[in-house]
Amino acid sequence: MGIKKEGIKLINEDGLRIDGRKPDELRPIKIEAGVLKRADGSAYIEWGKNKILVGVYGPRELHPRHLQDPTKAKVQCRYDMASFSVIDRKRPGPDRRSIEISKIIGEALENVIFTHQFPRTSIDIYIEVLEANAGTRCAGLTAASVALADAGIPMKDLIAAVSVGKVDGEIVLDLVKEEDNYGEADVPIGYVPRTGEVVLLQMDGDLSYEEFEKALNMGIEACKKIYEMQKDALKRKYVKVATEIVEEVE
Amino acid sequence: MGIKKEGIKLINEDGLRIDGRKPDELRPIKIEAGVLKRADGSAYIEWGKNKILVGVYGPRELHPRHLQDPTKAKVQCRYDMASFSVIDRKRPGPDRRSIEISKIIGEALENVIFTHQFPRTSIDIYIEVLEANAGTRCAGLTAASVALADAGIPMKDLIAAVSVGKVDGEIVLDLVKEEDNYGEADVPIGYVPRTGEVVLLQMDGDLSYEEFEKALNMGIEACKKIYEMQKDALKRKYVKVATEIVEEVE
Amino acid sequence: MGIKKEGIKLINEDGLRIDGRKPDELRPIKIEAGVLKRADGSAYIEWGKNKILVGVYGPRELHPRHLQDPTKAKVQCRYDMASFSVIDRKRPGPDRRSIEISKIIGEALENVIFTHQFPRTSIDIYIEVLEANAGTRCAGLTAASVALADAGIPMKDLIAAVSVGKVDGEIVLDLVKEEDNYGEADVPIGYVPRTGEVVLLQMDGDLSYEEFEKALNMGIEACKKIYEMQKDALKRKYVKVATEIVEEVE
Amino acid sequence: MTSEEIVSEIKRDYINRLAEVGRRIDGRAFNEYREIVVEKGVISTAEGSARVRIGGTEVVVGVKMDLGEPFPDTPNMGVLTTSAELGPLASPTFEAGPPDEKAIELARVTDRAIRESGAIDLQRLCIEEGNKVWVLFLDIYVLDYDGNMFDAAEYCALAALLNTTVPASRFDMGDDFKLEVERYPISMTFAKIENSIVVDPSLDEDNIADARLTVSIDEENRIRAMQKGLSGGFTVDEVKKIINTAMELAPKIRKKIVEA
Amino acid sequence: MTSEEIVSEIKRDYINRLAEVGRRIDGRAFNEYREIVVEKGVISTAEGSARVRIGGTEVVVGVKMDLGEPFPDTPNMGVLTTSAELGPLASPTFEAGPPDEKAIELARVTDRAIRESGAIDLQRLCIEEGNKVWVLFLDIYVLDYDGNMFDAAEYCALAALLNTTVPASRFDMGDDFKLEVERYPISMTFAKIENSIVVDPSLDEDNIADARLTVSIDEENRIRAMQKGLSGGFTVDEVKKIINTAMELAPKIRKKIVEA
Amino acid sequence: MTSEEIVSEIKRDYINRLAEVGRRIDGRAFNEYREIVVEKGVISTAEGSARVRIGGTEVVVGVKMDLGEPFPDTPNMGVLTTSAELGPLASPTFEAGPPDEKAIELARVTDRAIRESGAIDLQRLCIEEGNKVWVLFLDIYVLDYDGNMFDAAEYCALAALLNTTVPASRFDMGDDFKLEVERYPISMTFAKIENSIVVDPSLDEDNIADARLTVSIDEENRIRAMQKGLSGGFTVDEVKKIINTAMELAPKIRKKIVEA
Repeated sequence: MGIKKEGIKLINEDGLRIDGRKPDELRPIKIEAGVLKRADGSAYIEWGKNKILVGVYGPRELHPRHLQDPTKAKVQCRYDMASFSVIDRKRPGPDRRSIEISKIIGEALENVIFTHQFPRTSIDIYIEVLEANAGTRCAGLTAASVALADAGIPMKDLIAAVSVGKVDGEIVLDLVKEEDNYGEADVPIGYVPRTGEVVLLQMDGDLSYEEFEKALNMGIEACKKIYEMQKDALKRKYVKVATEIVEEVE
Repeated sequence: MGIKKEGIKLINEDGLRIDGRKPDELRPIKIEAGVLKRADGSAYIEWGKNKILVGVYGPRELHPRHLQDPTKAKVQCRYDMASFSVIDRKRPGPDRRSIEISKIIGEALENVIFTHQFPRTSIDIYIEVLEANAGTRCAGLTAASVALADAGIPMKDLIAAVSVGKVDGEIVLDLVKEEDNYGEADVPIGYVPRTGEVVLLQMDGDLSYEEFEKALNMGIEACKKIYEMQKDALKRKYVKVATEIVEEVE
Repeated sequence: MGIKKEGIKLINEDGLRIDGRKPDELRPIKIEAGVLKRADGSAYIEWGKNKILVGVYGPRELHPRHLQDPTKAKVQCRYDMASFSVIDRKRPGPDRRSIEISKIIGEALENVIFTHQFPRTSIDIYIEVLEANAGTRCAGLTAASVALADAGIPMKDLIAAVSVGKVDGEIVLDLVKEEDNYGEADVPIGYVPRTGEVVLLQMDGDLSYEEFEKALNMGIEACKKIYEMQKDALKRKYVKVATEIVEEVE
Repeated sequence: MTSEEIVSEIKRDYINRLAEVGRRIDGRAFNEYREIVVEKGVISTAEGSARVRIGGTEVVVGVKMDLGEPFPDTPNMGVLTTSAELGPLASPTFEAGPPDEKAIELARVTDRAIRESGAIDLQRLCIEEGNKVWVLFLDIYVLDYDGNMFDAAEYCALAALLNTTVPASRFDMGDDFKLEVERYPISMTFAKIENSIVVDPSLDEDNIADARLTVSIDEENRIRAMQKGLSGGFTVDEVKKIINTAMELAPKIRKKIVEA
Repeated sequence: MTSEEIVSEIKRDYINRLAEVGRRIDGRAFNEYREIVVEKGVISTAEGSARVRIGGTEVVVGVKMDLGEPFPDTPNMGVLTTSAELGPLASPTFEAGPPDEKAIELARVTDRAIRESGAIDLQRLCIEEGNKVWVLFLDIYVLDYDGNMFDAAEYCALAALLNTTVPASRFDMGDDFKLEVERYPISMTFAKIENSIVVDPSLDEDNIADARLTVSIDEENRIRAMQKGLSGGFTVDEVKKIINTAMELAPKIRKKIVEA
Repeated sequence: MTSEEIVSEIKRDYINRLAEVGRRIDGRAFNEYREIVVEKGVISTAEGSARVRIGGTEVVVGVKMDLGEPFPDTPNMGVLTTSAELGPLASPTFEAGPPDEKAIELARVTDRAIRESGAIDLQRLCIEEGNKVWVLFLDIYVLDYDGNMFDAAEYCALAALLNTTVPASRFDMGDDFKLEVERYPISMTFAKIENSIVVDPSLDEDNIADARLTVSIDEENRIRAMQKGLSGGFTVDEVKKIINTAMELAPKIRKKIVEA
């Protein structure tokens, strides 16, 4: 959370936010599965101005061998921001922020993957943020779930994720960059609809217990909507593949 | 050795040094063995204002395997200065100075460890300097010997170490920071009392043959005193352990 | 290619270049084989002001094992410029330029080595540029071929290499530093006389098709001369060795 | 299975069976911390320092300060930089080398608890807007790792800041002055092991935990930072219960750190 | 032999037998490119950007600009810096980590095609001689690698430059203005497989190629850059034939990139 | 045991048996150096340079100079920076990569011999107190390693300094001038092999040595630097004997280096 600047109003008198959204309104989200040729599974997400590509490889043999886990697959995630994805150019390669995000996204995804079916292997998830505008970790996690499903990796469910925050004293859904910079709190949430479990949860800022409770509920409701978009994206992909197969056969 | 600044007097008219010590007097030294829970062996030393913690692990299997020596254990030492151990913050992690010191301390310790009893393993010594005030390599080596003994690693003897130097034209024992900065020579010595061998020896500055001889003798005499403190620390540890066992039994 | 500075004339009215050479004239070249004691093969080349030493090791077992190729030897080349080899000191260690040059020299050398005779091994070529004055990659490749032969590694031929360029609108052989800095094109060529194949080829600058054709022909003709010098160097080495053996026997 | 894995498996079963009957392996209650020992001012070369022990876990934090430039987007604020070193002497599983993802997470989670709570008013560390500010290095060294290093690091960081004197005179910037600490965030870490949730996990508990949640509470009972870790999940009710427990535990721990 | 190597061996034989009868594995003519798709302005945080697909190969290039100092030996010229990231999502053989020799070669070959052709007049990027210039970062991200990344990278770099607006107002340097592109170099890559030479190698062709040659041709049919790769060699006649083919192919590709 | 280890074992026995009868494997006396060859001014791009051979060991040192800022604690002194590269061409056991602990020890031991003896008066390299000084890079390249690289590096460093011209005119700082060398420290390295001590160990001797001691003596017979290496120890008498031998040997070696 940044420093609140005097005079910046993030919610207007009609209760609308700087991009015109209502407090509990998501930005437009487009998800597409199976967008890469080489990756075993992939997904592309446009979430507001965020543009993120995810490629998945695996299960594949893990090298070097002494890192193999004889009881399960190792879930390895790399979240990376392209140098041009932000206004001030980012040096290519991992920084401390992206290393932490990679860790928590990887841990969350491990929750839903049946890792014990693939001992000694790795399942590698590569998240490439091409353009960033707040909420990339949630958008990346959302897309990564779709990419894993696209790769045919057995999972107990998808993870849907969204960030909730506090802006001008109000709890609002899915922060945009200005809200993230000048708001009072940010709570990224990753949720598994089928089990009702929260598998990613961070928070920074300043929230009362009641505010946090409200944020959590708002986030989970939104995750349920995002979950439907994820399933839609996968369905479209399979319809497309099926159509292609039918066309080939004909 | 730094540049002698005009007008700085390091030995006064009574022959005493800036901290009031006589030329052949050690700073106060406190050694404690077995201070860490997880390490196989450990020691803590306060030597003047130096505060150093040593943890030892091993013998343990060495990875990767191609680094294993089929005839003996590999003695690996890492001397590290905490960022806040000096007035001008040091970047965390190894620099060229600490890499050299790690090497010569490790070589010295290899002298006294029965490495041939533990082929294919490593014995790892981690020296963490929490506060530094000249003489950390000698204090670290002294404490490392105690930590190795505390770990129950078979050794032919302990190593005691101390630095001797030349200040205002006089040979003095155990330099303090100002003496190290503005003195004329520094001779760190590591000594094995049982064999009478010098196993660590460096020197820089300007010494005649006679001065060096005097410094060497003064250092070895001091090492014999330090050796007694090392043995005391180990005895106190075993008494303490024994007492605890007795208390548990009762 | 640098920026042409106004008023700098690189070819005078007699058609001679700034060091007095004719357009198709090589700088003086001295090659010596077998100059290092430890390396399996070695060569030293002085080419104009370029001074380059090459050491070769192998075929030797490649570590770590998972990098081994079960069908052939791996040819690994490291081109390195000493910090003092250029006027503005170069930081020791590889930069992007030297990594690219290492790659293309290694690929060229792989062309002439019978790598399939030595599966699972590496053949390591270390090129150390002690003094540089344009054309080091060609001089290094030329010397590396001699060093490989000196190491007794089976090869189908040597590679001779030279750079051709365009200066003041004219195609000239073997650019010197000023020509490289202020010229209009640079074409390094590596050539295998026995097969007539070009195995190293780069170009930057501005050439018409006809100019390029002229440059390529001029380069290949020069490579044939360099090839003779390479063979001479190897002959001198064997004569020297043979003489020593005879002398020892007598 | 290696013998280590077998031991871990047996321990896991044992801890789980104990949990079913409401007990922990070291006899503590589910919401009970091990002994916390706080010592301030342990390093005289540092601007501020502290040593904290929670059970067998030991952390030292040193504060160093230097002059520097502000970040372009916060020209009137000092710079806070937090690092963590998981010393290889602290655990057989910690390796020497640059900070890995575990060390980076520890540093960033501690940093957020301090920064987001406004523990330090960085504007007070501005000397000349846009040009010269104090840079505060908060360096965490984990020396003995016996479980729950997140809380030990955060308490130690807070204690070190409470002990800090800005070394103005050394930089010809006037008299030295005490760093003011504005907020007292307290982090509390909970581990979920099968169906039970325990605070301040011991090493054995840390090793087998399914999920981890760290919550930072300030002195006005407001939530200032959270971090979930590991692959397990929490239900919404579990999250709420954890926050409630944290709010109960925080004041006593805060008192211990402030008054040390 | 691993199964992978056996497949590769079989594929190699198959491709070679096809070549003998004048055919390629995907039915293309020897001098035929796969479909090239160019899209400009895909990243709004970048000063300029483009996405290029050649068959299944996909590259995104973003241009970022900043103020900086010129190099001492070119005090009146802006700075062009080219990097390439072979994203690990793009191929099972690409590994995460700092650019390896493949990525460095890609960046340097693309850089030379742009720089040596004078595509950008770096003197126009000088603001104050010897003191202040524009630094132009040309960052290439390979996202899907299906053969021939050299050409995809170069087309994408050129397209991104054609799309670039210098963000002068953000740096209080007056109004934004379009970056002028002075030359339109087009790189074309040829692979030699046994005795046949094909343009725009597909992944299978790239994998078994003996030698590779990339040639950059500008709009006046002049050669601006070349790079030979791999251990195979080319005869002089082959080199000449490649350049001639490149000169034939360039205009159509250039049109597609400029007009996209 | 690998065959290499067996050879090493056999060699060790052989060398030890020779030592018992007062002989070395290459026929030298215990206090005898191999042939030392010194050549100055071998690199024209360097401010100063030298090549030194001791037997089959070969080292090149180049001096480069640049303008820079002094260290804050020595505002009136130039900066001396010493690095060492153990080129992978010099030995099958040297690996490419950043300097490892062996290279760092070599650089630091050489640096101390030069620096602590006052060979260079760094105050003369100060141009403007606190602001501008000469930075002298002393870069050691080991090109062929046949034992005793410590002495070869130190002689070569000293010879390169004796050959150095400060390139003032290149930096618009007036006329070039010879660097003055104030002291002539000579390092001599001794190896202890079982009970015998030899000077200038050959490769075989280096490989099996139990302990190593390097002593630097200046032209007034004063000790300026020492470094013990390896895990073996020296008795006090051995140390004294080594210093005495070094004092005997130094003048002749010094003469060779100065006059080369």
